[in-house]
Amino acid sequence: DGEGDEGATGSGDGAKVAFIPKLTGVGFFEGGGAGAEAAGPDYGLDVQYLGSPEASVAKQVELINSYTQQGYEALIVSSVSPDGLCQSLETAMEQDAVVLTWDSDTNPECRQFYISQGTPDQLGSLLVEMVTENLPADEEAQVAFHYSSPTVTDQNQWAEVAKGIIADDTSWEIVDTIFSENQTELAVQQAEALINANPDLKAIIAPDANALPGTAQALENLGREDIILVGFSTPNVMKGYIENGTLDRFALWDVEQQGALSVAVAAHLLEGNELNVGDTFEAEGFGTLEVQPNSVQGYDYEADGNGIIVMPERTVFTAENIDDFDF
Amino acid sequence: MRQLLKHREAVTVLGVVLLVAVVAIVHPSFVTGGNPARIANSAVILALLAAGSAIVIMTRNIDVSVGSTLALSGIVGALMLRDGVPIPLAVLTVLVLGAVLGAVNGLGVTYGHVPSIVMTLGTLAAYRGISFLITGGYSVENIPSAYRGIGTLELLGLPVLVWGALLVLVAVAVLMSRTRVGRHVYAVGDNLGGAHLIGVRTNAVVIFAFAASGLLAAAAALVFLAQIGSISNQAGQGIEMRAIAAAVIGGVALTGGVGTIAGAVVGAVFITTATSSLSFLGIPGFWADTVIGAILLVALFADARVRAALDRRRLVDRYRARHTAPAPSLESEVR
Amino acid sequence: MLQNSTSHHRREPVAVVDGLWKSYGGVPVLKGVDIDVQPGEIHALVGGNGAGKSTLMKAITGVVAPDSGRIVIGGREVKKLSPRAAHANAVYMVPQEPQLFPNLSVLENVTLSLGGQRVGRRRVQEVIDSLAHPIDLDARAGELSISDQQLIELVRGILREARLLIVDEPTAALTAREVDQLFTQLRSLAATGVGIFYVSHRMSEIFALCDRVTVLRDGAMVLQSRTDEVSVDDLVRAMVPDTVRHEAAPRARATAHAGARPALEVRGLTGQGFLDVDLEVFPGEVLGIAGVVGTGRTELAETVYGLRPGTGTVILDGEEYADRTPRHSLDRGLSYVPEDRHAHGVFLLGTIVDNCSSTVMDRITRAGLIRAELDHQVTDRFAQGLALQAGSRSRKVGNLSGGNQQKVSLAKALAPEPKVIILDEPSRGVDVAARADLYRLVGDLAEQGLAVVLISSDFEEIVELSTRVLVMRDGRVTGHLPAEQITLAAVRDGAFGTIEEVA
Amino acid sequence: MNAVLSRVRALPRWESALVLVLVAELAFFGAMNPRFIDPDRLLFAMSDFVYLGIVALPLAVVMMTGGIDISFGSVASLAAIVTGVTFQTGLNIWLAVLVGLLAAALAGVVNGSAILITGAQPMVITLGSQFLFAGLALGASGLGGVSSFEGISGLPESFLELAGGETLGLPNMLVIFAVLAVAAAVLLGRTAFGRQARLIGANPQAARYAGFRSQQVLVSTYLLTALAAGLVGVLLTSYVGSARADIGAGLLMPTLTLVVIGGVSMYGGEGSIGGVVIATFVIGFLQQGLRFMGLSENQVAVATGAALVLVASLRWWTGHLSESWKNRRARRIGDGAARPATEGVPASAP
Ligand SMILES: Nc1ncnc2c1ncn2[C@@H]1O[C@H](COP(=O)(O)OP(=O)(O)OP(=O)(O)O)[C@@H](O)[C@H]1O
Ligand SMILES: Nc1ncnc2c1ncn2[C@@H]1O[C@H](COP(=O)(O)OP(=O)(O)OP(=O)(O)O)[C@@H](O)[C@H]1O
Ligand SMILES: [Mg+2]
Ligand SMILES: [Mg+2]
Repeated sequence: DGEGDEGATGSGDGAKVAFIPKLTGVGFFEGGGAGAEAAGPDYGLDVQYLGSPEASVAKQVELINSYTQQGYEALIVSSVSPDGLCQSLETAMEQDAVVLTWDSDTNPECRQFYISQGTPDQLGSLLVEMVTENLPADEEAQVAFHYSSPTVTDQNQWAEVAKGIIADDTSWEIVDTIFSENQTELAVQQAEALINANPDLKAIIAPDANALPGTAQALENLGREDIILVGFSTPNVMKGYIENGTLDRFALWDVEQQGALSVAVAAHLLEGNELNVGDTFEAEGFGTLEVQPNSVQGYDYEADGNGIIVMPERTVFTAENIDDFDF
Repeated sequence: MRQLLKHREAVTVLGVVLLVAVVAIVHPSFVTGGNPARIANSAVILALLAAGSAIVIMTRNIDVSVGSTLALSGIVGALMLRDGVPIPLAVLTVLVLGAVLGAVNGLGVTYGHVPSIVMTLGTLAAYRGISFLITGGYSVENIPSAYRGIGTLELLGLPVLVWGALLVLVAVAVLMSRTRVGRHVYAVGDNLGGAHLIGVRTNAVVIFAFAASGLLAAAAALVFLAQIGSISNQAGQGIEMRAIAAAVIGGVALTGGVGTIAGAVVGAVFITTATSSLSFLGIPGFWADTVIGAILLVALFADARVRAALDRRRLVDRYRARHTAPAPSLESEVR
Repeated sequence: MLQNSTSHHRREPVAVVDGLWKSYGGVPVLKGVDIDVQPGEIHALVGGNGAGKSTLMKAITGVVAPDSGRIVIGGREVKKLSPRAAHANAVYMVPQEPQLFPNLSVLENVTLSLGGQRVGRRRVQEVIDSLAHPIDLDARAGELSISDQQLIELVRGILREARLLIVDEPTAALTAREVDQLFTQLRSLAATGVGIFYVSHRMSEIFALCDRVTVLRDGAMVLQSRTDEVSVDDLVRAMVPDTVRHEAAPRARATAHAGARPALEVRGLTGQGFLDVDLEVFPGEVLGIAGVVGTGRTELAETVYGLRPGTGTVILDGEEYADRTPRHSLDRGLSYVPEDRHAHGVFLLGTIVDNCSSTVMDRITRAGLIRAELDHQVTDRFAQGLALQAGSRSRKVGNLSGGNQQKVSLAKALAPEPKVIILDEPSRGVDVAARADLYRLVGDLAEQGLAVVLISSDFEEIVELSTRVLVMRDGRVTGHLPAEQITLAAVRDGAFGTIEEVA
Repeated sequence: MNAVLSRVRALPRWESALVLVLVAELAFFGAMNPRFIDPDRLLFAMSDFVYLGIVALPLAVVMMTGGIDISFGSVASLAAIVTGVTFQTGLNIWLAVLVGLLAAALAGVVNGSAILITGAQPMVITLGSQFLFAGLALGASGLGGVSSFEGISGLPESFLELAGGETLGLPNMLVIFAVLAVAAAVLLGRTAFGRQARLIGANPQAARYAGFRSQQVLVSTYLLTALAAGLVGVLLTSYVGSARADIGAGLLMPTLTLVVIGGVSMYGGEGSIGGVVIATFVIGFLQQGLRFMGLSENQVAVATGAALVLVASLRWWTGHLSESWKNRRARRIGDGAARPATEGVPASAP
């Protein structure tokens, strides 16, 4: 009798929605999950935040397959790989599940919509902009990157954009890129080694929720207030470092909102509505949003019912505004 | 025997020295300024864990749960500190909790008759799961600066944490090499049946070893909190393998009964030094794994050569001592 | 004070075992055994391999938990006996297989867990010297030869102030001199009121040392008596009622092949622990190599077999054999039965079949797959020949009694049908009947043209089996006895060096 | 048929216990959620975990020799990325797979010979090579001109069928596992190689005395493990449709768990392929079932951990209890029969 209620994917009363992070146990994803779960009841959906503590493709595939088999009606995934999930997501779509991505996209043909926190161009240039607040672009200076791993998609995309801008528009030199594999103590230790090995280092760009606080801690441990540190992380983690002046600014988007928005889109689709590029729709708390073509993310793929919804804004946190956030 | 053991650690020490020398040639600031102290500081967590792993390995068991023990006890400590529990009380609680978590492993291995690898694989998952349930997945921030300040205090050019850890490690080393319980740990690992037969409380010894490992993991968690200032569920993930590797590189045999705490600590220093050297060698992070792997393999290879040479020397000496007439060319080893 | 306590003990047995039952996997190994030992008494326990002697002794020391029965020690019934509790009750067992800590030093091995006793280096050295040749107290125990390990085990037992001392086949690896010294020690212990259980397969020892003897057969007590009231024959008949006792020494049969080409010839071989050894063995011959423990016989054998490096010439069946490895040796018809069966001889975790066919893997496979029939054939051939304990071929060797493990080790070496076999202390721990079987087997094999090198510290065995004897001392061949000169006295004198250069 | 029956009866205790656990959990989860037990679902859900079993098979043999290999995850990654990069240079995909497997084989030889040459403990050697191969996998992706985070996609449909398709109505992944399981069982149980591998684990010294070609056997076991890992890398590439340098990253602990629960001793000498095969399904279905009950991954991890420990403990305790029950019965029967009379000379008890 499992078949019966699958066809009834309609009004979404209590329909089960899986909101899947790359990995659990990281403030950023937990925040997204909390936002998504909180938004569920607003749309009469049973939203569950479900994920594995380890970020691996095989694991995510296994989870997605399992949720599809269990009859979840919508899957909202932050993908660890652009194409690794495609087969399972396609299977889910064949069974009429709504398939969205958030935070980290898959190839566009493997999902319906991507709820984006910003395009790589936006985020990559935001990283560089934050550095230029303290370091003039035409000053000769050494900068370095620090994030989780050479194999994660989004961070590498942002870093590539940022590196491109640095090469083209500034006189800075990129001396090193280090990785800390989501391990806090490694983030501190590697950052310390980086700083000691490059005594003239002027700035570190850390677009990773683990690398940024780790690097801040390293700066604090070594007493190096002269090094500019920017990146992406959640405000609660960084509050202390902003307060004691280890860094002046970092950025993020409101990840709880991103979770909520993803659920709003899922609800909209589960109600049977269609969305296409150029369509606009109302989402509570977000105003009117427009579906943008995949090309904003650099893809060629175009199809009906397929596109990208970009969150309207990203936040730069400074000492002034950080107390307004709690996630 | 003593001599040989000394040799064995000397080999690892030699490895560290060589590594440092090579890196220093490429980039002299590796050995100047605050960098050696920084490396020592970075090695503390791994050294404490390696010492704990070593004790367990010496009993011919294995503990792959130290990373999770670190996370769970650290999270509990962080929550207590954040909520204003006095530092000494919080520290004590963390240490006791660590010992208890370790003892649970020991109980499972002895009275539950669960092979240690299974038991600790189980608690590896379970302890991390519990930390997750406690924190709901968020990392614990806002550890009072009174505690975090410990991480930056220095004494005679070295962080106090390094001194503290050294003190603890020396105490453990003395415990293992000079006391009865230490001897019993070796005996149990060397020949469990034999130890039982001569009246050693083998179960108690094994539980003690696991509890010690848990206690040291909790100590590592305390260092973690002071150095890092926050803790998440991911803390210490995967570090258990590095801790075991450190112990083994330092001469602790997985087959039990052999090795020293000092060796394990030097092994930890070796691994930390290798990891730290990458930035100085100008190796891009992209190649980090390759280089670390290569360094490890080269070190093991060299170690094996030195050890084989020492063994051969010893054998020759032994037979030479038995016969006044010199034994001609027995250096070649038959496989 | 001492007087008082001994007289008190005299009334009170040191230990009483009452109706002891123990089974393994539902198969009874001890069937209601009653046994006791009095203060100052040396009580011998004999029986065939697998009769349950070691199990009984292990039950008394709490190593195995009996299924039922009472154990009373020093007048008090002990329940929940563990080795630790046994120690508290001043009971100590020297186990059949040495249970040393291979990575600890000899000294640590002896002094570890002596309870409250403080024993200094000096005292340990003294006891060792009184029992045997000097042993380096700082050597790793794992590096000692099996006989030295056995000695260290005995030292442990002697140093413990036990009121009940159990020694389980202590002399299996010892030579006459150590045995004599051990007896002196045991007697003086008994004189202070210690009760001793003495397990052995050597009949002569039982009559020389013990006051009382108990015979176990298949887990049941079949005879108990004062030693001066029974004869060797009585004991053997009780142990193995229907064995044909072997008659004449096989030596008489085999000298016919002399004059043929030697099956094994060693010229100027020098290696670890031995110097410039020459020897040759002809098909059909049993060449005994006698000597005291530690004269390098094992090293010599291992060098010839290809386990250790050495310089000099080895000629097998007329062809020089230079690239010596165990594999090549087996391929070329040279087998070796190592002296330390647990460490080198058998795979304790493997089954009997696994063990027996482990040296003939190529012969039991067809098209890459093991053929079960061939596999079993190999085992069955020797299981019968050696009266290997009945029961399933797929029993784990680790669960067999010590003597039966030794037979497995032998079977394993015989399986490749070698032309030359080197037996290193082959009858260690083997019971009377099996020893007879073994001797008959050696004789038969020699008769069929096998060349046998027999290394043994049991001079009687050497005398009984050998057609020729080499005597080694301190790594050199110091004597050579042709068949007609082989006597116990000659071998003993040669080995101990009481006479310089026997002919 | 009779032969089969006797085989079943001959199943060692541990394997039988695992089978019982498997049946029990299928029944339990099926009762909780009928969707779980749907045969079609059950069949195709196996693809999500049987690949772990594929590496677990030879890994079990390695562990039976007393060794261990913790580098296989990296080897899987290496094989996957080498396959992908080779394919990108324009080679036929199957040739590329061959090249990938060759790289894996090479990695296995490196492991095996490093262990032999250094005489160091396999755990540290393979820890070192785990880093090395993972790094080389990254490097290979860089050399192939792909950013390692993107992976290599656009693989031909025929290749995607390898892991995603079906044969005779069975998912290919399962078919491959079944074939390899049988091969591994034959290898371990019926060949000289397998027997030697197990006996080397039981007593390496005795193996030397018995003239085993221990070195060849040992190197082969690491080679086989690496090959299987390479195959898994290729299969996962096919399954997820993209060749990635980190595809094997999460393999280590789950696979080790299978081997250990399958009854293989960490110290060598003991274990069976059957146990590993059954354990693959026991753990795989256990985790799926828990997920079906709505547990989060963390709860699944805690429950799996607890189950691991419980099952292993029960293994000993049931054995112990059944042994003592048998022994007590033997005692009762024995008591009924007359005790053999003590012969001749009277016992001299006071
Ligand atoms: N752990 C065990 N599991 C199963 N059977 C065992 C075990 N230990 C001993 N046995 C069996 O118990 C019986 C008695 O063994 P035991 O070692 O007591 O014999 P023994 O009289 O000492 O023989 P030996 O003279 O050869 O040493 C043997 O049949 C042996 O196979
Ligand atoms: N691998 C080794 N390393 C160091 N010392 C060893 C080694 N093997 C043997 N020895 C030493 O050699 C000594 C002689 O032992 P071994 O039993 O081999 O001599 P043996 O002459 O063969 O004795 P037996 O005459 O009883 O056969 C031992 O006491 C041991 O200390
Ligand atoms: Mg015995
Ligand atoms: Mg010898």
